[in-house]
This record gives sequence, structure tokens and C-alpha cells, in this order.
Amino acid sequence: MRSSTESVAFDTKAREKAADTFGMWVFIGSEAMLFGAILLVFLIARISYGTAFAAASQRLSLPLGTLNTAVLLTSSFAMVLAHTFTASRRWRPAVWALICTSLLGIVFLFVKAVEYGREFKEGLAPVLGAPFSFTGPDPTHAEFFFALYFAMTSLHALHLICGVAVIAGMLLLWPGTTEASRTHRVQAIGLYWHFVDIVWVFLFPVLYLINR
Amino acid sequence: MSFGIPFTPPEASSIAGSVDMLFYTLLAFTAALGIFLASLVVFYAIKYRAGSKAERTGERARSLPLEVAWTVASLLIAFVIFGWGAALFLRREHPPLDALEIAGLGKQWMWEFRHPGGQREINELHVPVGKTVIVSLASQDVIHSFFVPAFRVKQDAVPGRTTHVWFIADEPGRYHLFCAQYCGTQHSEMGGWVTAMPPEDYAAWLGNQGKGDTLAADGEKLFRALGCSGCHEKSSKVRAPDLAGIFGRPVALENQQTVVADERYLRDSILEPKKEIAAGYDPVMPSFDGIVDEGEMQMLLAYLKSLSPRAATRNEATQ
Amino acid sequence: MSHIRKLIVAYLGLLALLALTVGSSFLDLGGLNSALNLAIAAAKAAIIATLFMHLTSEGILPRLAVAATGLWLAVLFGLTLIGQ
Amino acid sequence: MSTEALRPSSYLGEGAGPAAWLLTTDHKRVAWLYLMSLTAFFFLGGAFAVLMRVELATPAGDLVSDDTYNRLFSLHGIIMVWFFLVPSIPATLGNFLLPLMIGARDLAFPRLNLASWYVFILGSAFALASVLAGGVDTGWTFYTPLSTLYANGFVSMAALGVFIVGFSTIMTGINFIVTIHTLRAPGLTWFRLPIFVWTMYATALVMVLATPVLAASLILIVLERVFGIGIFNPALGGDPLLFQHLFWFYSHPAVYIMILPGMGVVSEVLPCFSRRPLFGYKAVALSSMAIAVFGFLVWGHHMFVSGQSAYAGVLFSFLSFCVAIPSAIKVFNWSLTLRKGEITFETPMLYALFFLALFTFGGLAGLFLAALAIDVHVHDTYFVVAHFHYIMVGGMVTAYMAGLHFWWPKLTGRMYSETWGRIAATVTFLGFNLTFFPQFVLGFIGMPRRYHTYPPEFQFWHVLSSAGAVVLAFGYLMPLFYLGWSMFRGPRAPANPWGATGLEWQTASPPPPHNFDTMPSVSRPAYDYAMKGLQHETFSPHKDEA
Ligand code: HEA
Ligand code: HEA
Ligand code: HEC
Ligand code: CUA
Ligand SMILES: [Cu+2]
Repeated sequence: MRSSTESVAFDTKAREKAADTFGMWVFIGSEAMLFGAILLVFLIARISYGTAFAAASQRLSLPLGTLNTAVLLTSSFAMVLAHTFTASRRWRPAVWALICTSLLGIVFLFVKAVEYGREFKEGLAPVLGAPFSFTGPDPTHAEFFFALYFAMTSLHALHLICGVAVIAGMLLLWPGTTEASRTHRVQAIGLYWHFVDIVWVFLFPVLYLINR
Repeated sequence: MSFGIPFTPPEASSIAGSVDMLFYTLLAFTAALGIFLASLVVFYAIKYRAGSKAERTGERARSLPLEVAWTVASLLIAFVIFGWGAALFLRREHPPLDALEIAGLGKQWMWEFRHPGGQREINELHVPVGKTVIVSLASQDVIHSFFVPAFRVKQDAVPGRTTHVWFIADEPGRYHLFCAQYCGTQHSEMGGWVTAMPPEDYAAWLGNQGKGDTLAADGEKLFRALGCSGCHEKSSKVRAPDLAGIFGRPVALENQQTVVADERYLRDSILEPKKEIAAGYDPVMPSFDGIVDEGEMQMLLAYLKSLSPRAATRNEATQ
Repeated sequence: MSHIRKLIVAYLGLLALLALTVGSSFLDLGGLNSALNLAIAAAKAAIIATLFMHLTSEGILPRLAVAATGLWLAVLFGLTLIGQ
Repeated sequence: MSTEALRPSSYLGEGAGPAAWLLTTDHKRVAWLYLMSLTAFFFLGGAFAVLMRVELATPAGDLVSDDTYNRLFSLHGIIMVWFFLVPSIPATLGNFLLPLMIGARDLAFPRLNLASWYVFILGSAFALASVLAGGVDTGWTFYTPLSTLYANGFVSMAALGVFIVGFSTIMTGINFIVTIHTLRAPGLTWFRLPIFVWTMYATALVMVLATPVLAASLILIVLERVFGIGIFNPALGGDPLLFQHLFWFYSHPAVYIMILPGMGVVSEVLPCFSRRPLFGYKAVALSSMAIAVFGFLVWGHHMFVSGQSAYAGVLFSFLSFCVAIPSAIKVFNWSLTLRKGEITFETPMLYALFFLALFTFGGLAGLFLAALAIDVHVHDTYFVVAHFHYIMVGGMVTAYMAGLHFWWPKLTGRMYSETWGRIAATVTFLGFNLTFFPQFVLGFIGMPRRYHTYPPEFQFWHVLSSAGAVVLAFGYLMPLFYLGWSMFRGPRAPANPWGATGLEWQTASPPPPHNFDTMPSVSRPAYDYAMKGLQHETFSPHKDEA
């Protein structure tokens, strides 16, 4: 009777799935509070030092940022395809969609790394004692902007790294898993992935698009 | 009667009595409610102990009228206490006119005070009895807190902004001055004494102190030394606002807004001139962040305030 | 496969919104720029949540979680800004 | 636990050896893992407290140096709050009882539950490492810029430890919320749930929504210290008060994490030993939710004199008074529960009554603090220290002891010594008041907190407090011994030694691995104690469903 469920706690598959989904959403709510708190810090600084932040924001690379947003949106699309395919038990396309998702995640991280590299070279990274040289009107608060930029984007990148790692792990274990557990996992990791995408959807305009 | 054991702090300021009044009222309420609840519980515990012959039949274990009654009663009592506390608290916002303003600077781990006449003291504060004293507080490093239990006043000194606390000492004496906000290794040693003395004695005491310049005069020297006067003097080639009478005056800003030039505005104008640009001027003033330390800031502020003699006394304490 | 078609439309919509934000940021709308950017971000989030994450089709509980989070974020932002 | 062979049908006898325990996903065993770790942390934190009290017996700083003293109270606070009190009841009794009380085989995510313990241990490793390396000197509040730019202790390590432990809290919270929503037995509607379950739900809500904000503020501290990303640095335009907002946005609700479960325990114990239904069940249930929700609106009351705007202060004060009302409702309902009961005074009942007294008193002291003008005077003095120890130690720890004794037979299948239990409860109560009552006086006469040395006129009260701490130490050491003894030698406990209602008492003591031999269903309200005049069988197992 319990064979179709993963956990001893449940009698039926349907109940377990509902519980899993709900659990994932509660977790996402919790993560949203994490990013929300940091966004609040940003918002307050932005209100106080608007001009400095606008000037500093100009120094970020808009093309790379836009590219990355598109990459991440595409990865989300691939993820939802993976989910759709698993739901209709089309395993092969599902695996390909998952591979795409994680590759796009890696592309995002790579582009982000390129951006970081650029910012370090231009002396825009007030991190690890690296020299900071900003030639705008208000370097102190521009530095503050970059501090927040690095804090926020690195936290987001960390989440993405976790996502990529989990997908990779899932793909490695793929052949040995039951069909039921596959749908199960794709669904859970999918929710997480989309959430990380949503976070970026907010970070992008907030950081890159201050009065171009 | 108390064998040298303290039960209450001295009441040595104009507000101490009214704060204590609230405190003791609340204490009486707590005691009354505590005794009532304790007797109730003990009474039930005895009456309804297992094996007693008390009557136990009837009644379900709920009662809407009772729930409503105690909820409403608690709410009403709570609102009364809230209102009373808030009314007393808001007096902090409105110090009486004609105050003596002393600059207090907290740093790890001492309090440094400068009287308007320039007299400087460390971990000691002399104040006249019967006169409003405003201490404007700044911090050089971490958060400290100015605390004089006998006056029932406390205010944090926060790096990067100026805060205020005011009191009127009404009983001559020596009272503890503490730093109440944990600030590192010697937090418990950061403090000393506040000496409240009759105004004549205070004047005499001031006279006996080293003949330092006034705070404002020091500020004026700085104003020249730092090159402020180079721009802000009337004869200057740079077009910069005339700072005479600036303090307390509304200032029109470039972005159509108007702000009152309070201490926060002056401080920001010096440290972050780009933040609020006065209307009609170019944003050419350099930032003095990192050049002016907190002590110097207090001198500059004293000088700028001294340029508007009427406003300087009508001080808005705290923000 | 109308389901997949719906997803494709959603995806293209997301990209269009992206173009819209980037484009609008080159116009000088004063304070409206930020508001518009945030509104577009919210729209994108809504698309992802409803169509990719099936927020509205998995029973009441997920919506409950999202509503609670929204409320709490509002408290965090609201009361902190008052305190400033 | 026991060396003797247990009935194989019990969860304790299911498999022995470290691996069977360390890799278990049985919520009952995970509860034990937590219980062991938390007990260790409690005594560690207690040892720091005792050292502090000894130091404070004299005005001069003669026992330890100032830096050491600062580390003592910082570690005491950090350990007691995050490594003991926040997880205390939820992770031990909650873990053990939640599935039993709602008639489930386990929590919704058994593996997540075990993982949360490992995350807890990982966090502890960081915290202990920072203790061994030399400690932290920021206070448990980590205020910036002291913690970011000036403190010279091992701040990042400790902050990381707290950060990681936060995740174990969040995992527990998610697990509880989902479990309560999805795994209630047939017929167990929301208003038939025991109050303990309600309080677990309210607690979990706070855990899930508040803890991430703490995590965010700790990340920012660590980024600043380790990577030099200065976000609270005033020199960059960072605002030290903003850190306080974030910290208290978490920490005020967190104090309700640290009291709601205690309220839940007491709501079980009082009816049981009064043989009466809980008075005003619905009011008590809903007030738990009210505390959890409104608890998020009052954090600014820790910042009345910090320089936040006076009007924000007034608003926060007003809301603080509002949040006191649900607690008031509970206190009155608990008191009336005794009415017309048939009261007996076993150890759990004694603890519960002591809880009632101490919590009420501590809560009323909270009203003093919420009243603005008084807080200006007593903020950051021992008055505050007394307030929160009355609630956290007098309230929550006492409730924890009540719960531990109440469910001990269920946890171990053994009875403890009733005599010793009553002695320990009484000693704790007396020692507690001797320790912390003098601190109210100290605070009122102006003794600031976190002081290594103090003016000599305060000494009298400090000596009383230090003496009390010794008594208190005995009060807490006693249970360690008699409970430990009972674990192996105590007489066997029946399934329902107290004659209590609640599903957890319908299964064997200790319960079988999957909790119930036949899955229960429910058709009666909670606290269905037989009242005189109404004769019915109260707690017969409902064996209807297959
Ligand atoms: C479990 C922990 C816990 C709990 C439950 C509470 C509960 C409350 N706390 Fe406390 N508090 C702390 C832990 C806790 N606190 C800690 C740790 C600190 C210090 C942190 C630090 O700085 O290190 C602190 C500090 C603190 C402060 C800041 C003090 C300062 O630093 O200056 C304030 C101020 O308002 C406050 C208020 C309250 C109030 C109003 C309640 C209320 O919820 C209490 C409600 C209960 C009752 C009111 C009693 C029962 C009611 C009746 C018997 C009926 C009569 C009631 C009415 C008429 C309303 N607390
Ligand atoms: C959350 C729970 C909690 C608990 C349970 C306690 C328990 C105790 N606390 Fe604590 N306390 C806090 C939370 C808690 N505290 C917090 C958050 C702070 C603020 C920190 C800060 O300012 O940052 C604080 C601060 C604090 C101070 C103020 C320090 C200062 O401001 O300078 C004092 C002083 O008396 C104190 C005392 C005590 C005592 C005597 C106990 C007693 O109840 C302890 C009882 C336990 C024992 C006595 C253990 C018995 C066992 C032994 C003695 C065995 C010893 C073993 C060996 C030596 C191997 N605590
Ligand atoms: C290079 C020229 C220059 C120097 C040097 C300079 N200022 Fe200014 N200051 C200006 C200009 C121009 C403005 C108006 C534009 C603005 O608001 O930034 C101004 C504005 C101000 C204001 C705000 C006045 C108002 O009406 O809004 C204050 C206060 C002030 N300066 C104080 C100082 C002090 C104190 C110093 C020295 C420590 C100083 N300034 C040095 C050019 C200068
Ligand atoms: Cu300065 Cu404490
Ligand atoms: Cu609080």
C-alpha cells in the first residue's frame, strides 16, 4: 500500500505530491524573505543616495546584464519543458531539457564571472581590499552601490550554483531512479529554479536600469 | 531604614518625578493583578484539589462574556499605560527654549564634552541646576549611549548622525554617568560623573577651566583652515551660498524640494554635498568625508549655528 | 500540444517584457522609470509563477504561502521605512 | 537507550548501535538526537552564566578580564538563544509529539527532519570552534559597526554558526507547517487539535518567515568582515540602525518562537492535572496565531532610544501593547482552567504552575518596557535582563521541564521519581526568583547591562542574584541525574500514566516505530476530560479504520 509513496508518512501518492509542492512553496516564501531583506537594505540606500547610485549603475554592463536575463529566462523555459515532458513520461526529451537548463545556468554564471572580472579590472569592486577607483561625482556612495551589487549578485549566483549542482546530481542518478521519483524531483527542483529566476528578474532592473 | 541598600535611584531632574509616577503606578497595577491572579490560582488549587468535596458539576469550560470582558479590560488598561508613557516620551522632542548646548562625543571608551565656551572635560560633565541642558551627541566609532539614571534620560550616540538629549537638573549633586550601549572591551568603564551645581558655582567653575576658545571659535578657525571660507565668503570667486543665518532656515533645493537646514542637513552638506544641492548653485563643493572627524564636525556645526543667533537656541532636539 | 504552445507564448512574452524594460530605461520618465521597471518585473514574476510554477493550479496551499510571504514582506518594508 | 532488551515493537528497540540512531528518519529518534545536543548546550550556556554570576559577586573585575567577561555574556546569549531555546521544545518534544498528536506515522519530510539535525550540528561546530578559538565579543545582538569594524573576537565564525543553525530552524518550520496541513488524522479538524499543535504551527510560521531575515543580516556582517564589502559601515553611508531593524525584525518574533511552544506545553499539562477541558479553547488557539502574526509588528520597541524617529517609537510602543493582549487572554484562560477541576500536583503540574507565575510576571515587566518613558530609563539595564530571563528561563525553560516530565513516560517508557521531581521543581522556582528578582531592582536603580565592573552601591543586589544562580544550578542539575537514572532503571510506564486525552496517549509507551498499530481517527474535541456529572469513557482508542 505504501510502495508508491516515498515517505512513510503518506498513504497516497496524491497527498504526498500536494505536500511536496506545498513544502517547496513554503521554502520559497522563506527564501523570498531572505532576498527581500537585502533588497530593503538596497532600497533604503537607493533612496538616500539616488544620484550616486544612478551614476554607479551606469558603470555596469547593460548588454551583458540583458544577455544574462535572457539566458536565465530561457533556462526557465527549458526547465518548464522538462517538467512537461516528465509529466507525460517522455524521458528522453526531459533529460535533454534538463541538460539545457543546467547548461544555461552555467552560461549565466560564466557571463557573470566575466562581468565580475571586468569590474575588478576597472577598480569597481570594493571587495577583499581590491583598490576602488571611481571617477564619478560621489565615489563614497558609488562604492556603497558596488558593495551591495556584489553582495546581492553573489548571493543570487550562489543559489544558481546550488541549482546547477542539484540538477547535475539528479541527472547522474537518473538511470537508477523510479519514474515516480523523477516527476517528483523535477517538479521540486523546477520550482526552485523558477524562483531563482524570479529573483534575478527583480535584481536586473533594480541594479542595472537606474536612469540610463 | 534601607541599611544603605539602594531601592530607588535618586530623582534629580525635572522629569524624574513624572517618570517615577508612571513607574510606581504600573508597579501598583502589576502587584494588584499579580496578587489577584495568585490568590485565584491558589484558591482554586486548594478548593478543587483532588479528593476535596467541592461542588464540580455543571458548566462547560468556556464563557464568551468572560473572554470579551477580560480582553476589553486588558486593552483599555494597555491603552492608558501606552498613552501615558508616550505623552512623557514625546517631551523629549520639545526641549524648553533658551537651552545651554553642550557637545558630547563618545569614543571607545570615554565621553568627551565641550561646553559652549570651549571648556573641555572627559568622563565628567558639569551642568548648572535649573537650566535646560541639551547634549548633542555624536560618536567617533561605534554606538554608545549617554545614560544618567538620576535624570531618567538615555540616548544612543550613533556614528554618522547627531542625536540629542536634554534635561534640567533640579538637585545639586554628583550622579553616575554611564555608557549604556555595549561598545567593546571597556564598555563598563566608559562613564563617570555628572555634577549638577548651582548656576553661580557653574559659572565659577567655567571660569576656572583653561581659557580655551569657544567651540564656535574653534569651528571658525577650522572653517578657514579647511578652505570653506574660500568659497563661502562673499568676496569669493566661486559662487557658493552665503552661510549667514543658514541654521533653521528653509533651503530650496535643486530638485524642487525644500528642506529645513537642521543639523542633519548641515552635516550632510559637509560630508555628502552631492546629496542635496541648493537651488541655483553648481554642485562643485567637495566632500569632506574622512577629512573632518566627529569632534571637528561638532565645532563646524557650532560655528555654523552661531551664524544664526536666534535659531541656535530654538533647537530641535533629536531628529 | 497546446500546453507547450502556451509555454512558448509565455516565454516570448517574457523576452518582450525584457526588451520593454531595457528600452524604457533609455527614456527619461523621471521617477516613473523605476516604477515602470518594477511593474514589468512584477509582471514577469507573475507569468513565471502562474505558467511555469503552476501557482494557481495546485490547490489553495501554495497561494496561501505566497500570500503570507507577500504580507510579511510588506510589513518588513513598511515599518522599516517608517522608522527611518 | 536502555541496555536491556526492549520490546521489539517499540521505536527504541528497533535497531541499536550508533548507525541506527544517526541515520534514523524516525521523528522520535531525531527528537532524541536533538534532546541530547540541546541538553549539552544548555549546560554549556549555564556554565558561562555561572561564571558571569561569580564575577559579578564583587564590584571589581577580579575573576576574569573585561574581554573575557564580554565573551562570556556574548556566548551565553548566543548559545542559550540559538543553540538551546529556539530549538528546545519544537525540535525535541515537538518533533516527537507532533505526528503522534495528529495521528500520523511521521513528519511530512522525515529525511529533511534528520537533515535539519545535521545542519544543526554543523552550525554547532562553527559555534564551538569560535568558542575554542577564543570567543565572540559582540553580545548576542551583533550590533554594527561594533561587530563589523571593531570587535576582535571570532565574529564571522560565530555568525556563520548562527546562520547555519537558522537553516535547521527553517527546515523544522517547513516540516511542521506541511505536516499539520496535510497529515491530520481523519476527523481531526483544526478546532480539535491540541493547543500544543496550534502553538507548533504558530511557531513554525515565525520560524519560516523571520529566520531568513536574520540570515540576511548575518550574511551582510560576514561579507563585511571577510570580504570587506562594507554595508553597515557608516563611513560609506551605511546605516547602523538599519542593521538593528533587520536584526529585531527577526529577533522580536523569535522571542515568540521561544515562548509559544512553552504555552503549548502548559496548555496540555494544566487540563490534564485538573481533569478539566482547557478553558476557552478557541480563544487560546487563536491567540497563539495572533501572537505569531502581531509579533512581527513590534520590533522597533528595542530601538526607542537608538535615534529612530520618535513617532516610529510611539507606533511601535502602541503595537507592543496590542501584542500583549493575546498573552493576557491566555493567562486568564489558564487560570480558569483550574476551576471545578480535580487537581493533583505531580511534577509537570508544579512546573506548569510555576510557569504561569513567572511568565505572567515577566510579561508584565514587558509592559514597563513597552511604556516609552520608562524604557528610556531602564533600556539596556538589568531591568531588561530580568524581564527576558523571567520569560525565557522562568517561562520557557520551566515549560520545557514541565513537558519533559509530562511526556517522559512516552519518550522512554519509564517513570521518573516523583519525589525528586517535586523537589527539583521547587528548588528551581526558589532559586530562579532569588537570581532574577534582584535584577529588576538593579535595573531600576540604574545598573547597565553587559557591565564587567560596577559601582559598589549595587553590590547587595548582585550578591543575592549570584547566590540565587547557585541554587538554580542545583535545580537544573537534579533532573539530569534522576531522569538519567530513570531512563535505565525507572519502573515501566503504562500507555497513559496520567489519564490524559490526546492521541499520543493512545499508543504504547514507548510508541511502536510507526506510532500507531491501527491508524486513529478522531471524533471528539481536544481535552475531552470526563467532567463530573457527564459520564462517558474518555479516551478509548478509536479502532475503526483499517
Ligand atoms: C521569550 C521571550 C520574550 C517574550 C515572550 C517577550 C515578551 C514581551 N516583551 Fe520582551 N524581550 C525579550 C524576550 C521576550 N519578551 C528579550 C530577550 C529582550 C531583550 C533583548 C536584548 O536586548 O538583548 C526583550 C526586550 C524587550 C523590550 C526592549 C527593552 C529594551 O531593550 O529597552 C521590550 C519593550 O517593549 C519588550 C516588551 C515585551 C512585551 C510587551 C512582551 C509581551 O509579549 C508580554 C505579554 C505578556 C503579558 C502582558 C503578561 C500576561 C498578561 C496579563 C496577566 C494581563 C494584564 C495585561 C494587560 C493589562 C495588557 N521586551
Ligand atoms: C535563552 C535562554 C537563556 C537562559 C536559559 C539563560 C540562563 C541564565 N542566564 Fe542569561 N542571558 C540570555 C539568555 C538566557 N540566559 C541572553 C540572551 C542574555 C543577553 C546576552 C547579551 O547581553 O548579549 C543573557 C544575559 C545574562 C546576564 C547578563 C549579563 C550582562 O548583561 O552582563 C546574566 C547575569 O546574571 C545572566 C544570567 C543567567 C543565569 C544565572 C541563568 C541560569 O538560568 C542558568 C541556569 C543553568 C545553570 C546554572 C547550569 C547548571 C550547570 C552547571 C553549573 C554545570 C557547570 C558545568 C561545568 C562547569 C562543566 N544571563
Ligand atoms: C569648492 C568650493 C566650496 C568649498 C571648499 C566648500 N563649499 Fe560649501 N558649498 C559650495 C557650493 C557651490 C554650495 C552650494 C551647492 C550645494 O548645495 O552643494 C555649497 C553648500 C554648502 C552648504 C549648504 C548651504 C545651503 O544653503 O544649502 C553648507 C552648510 C556648506 N556648503 C558648508 C561648507 C563647509 C563647512 C565647508 C568646509 C568644510 C565648505 N562648505 C566648503 C562650495 C564650497
Ligand atoms: Cu560606550 Cu558602552
Ligand atoms: Cu521585543
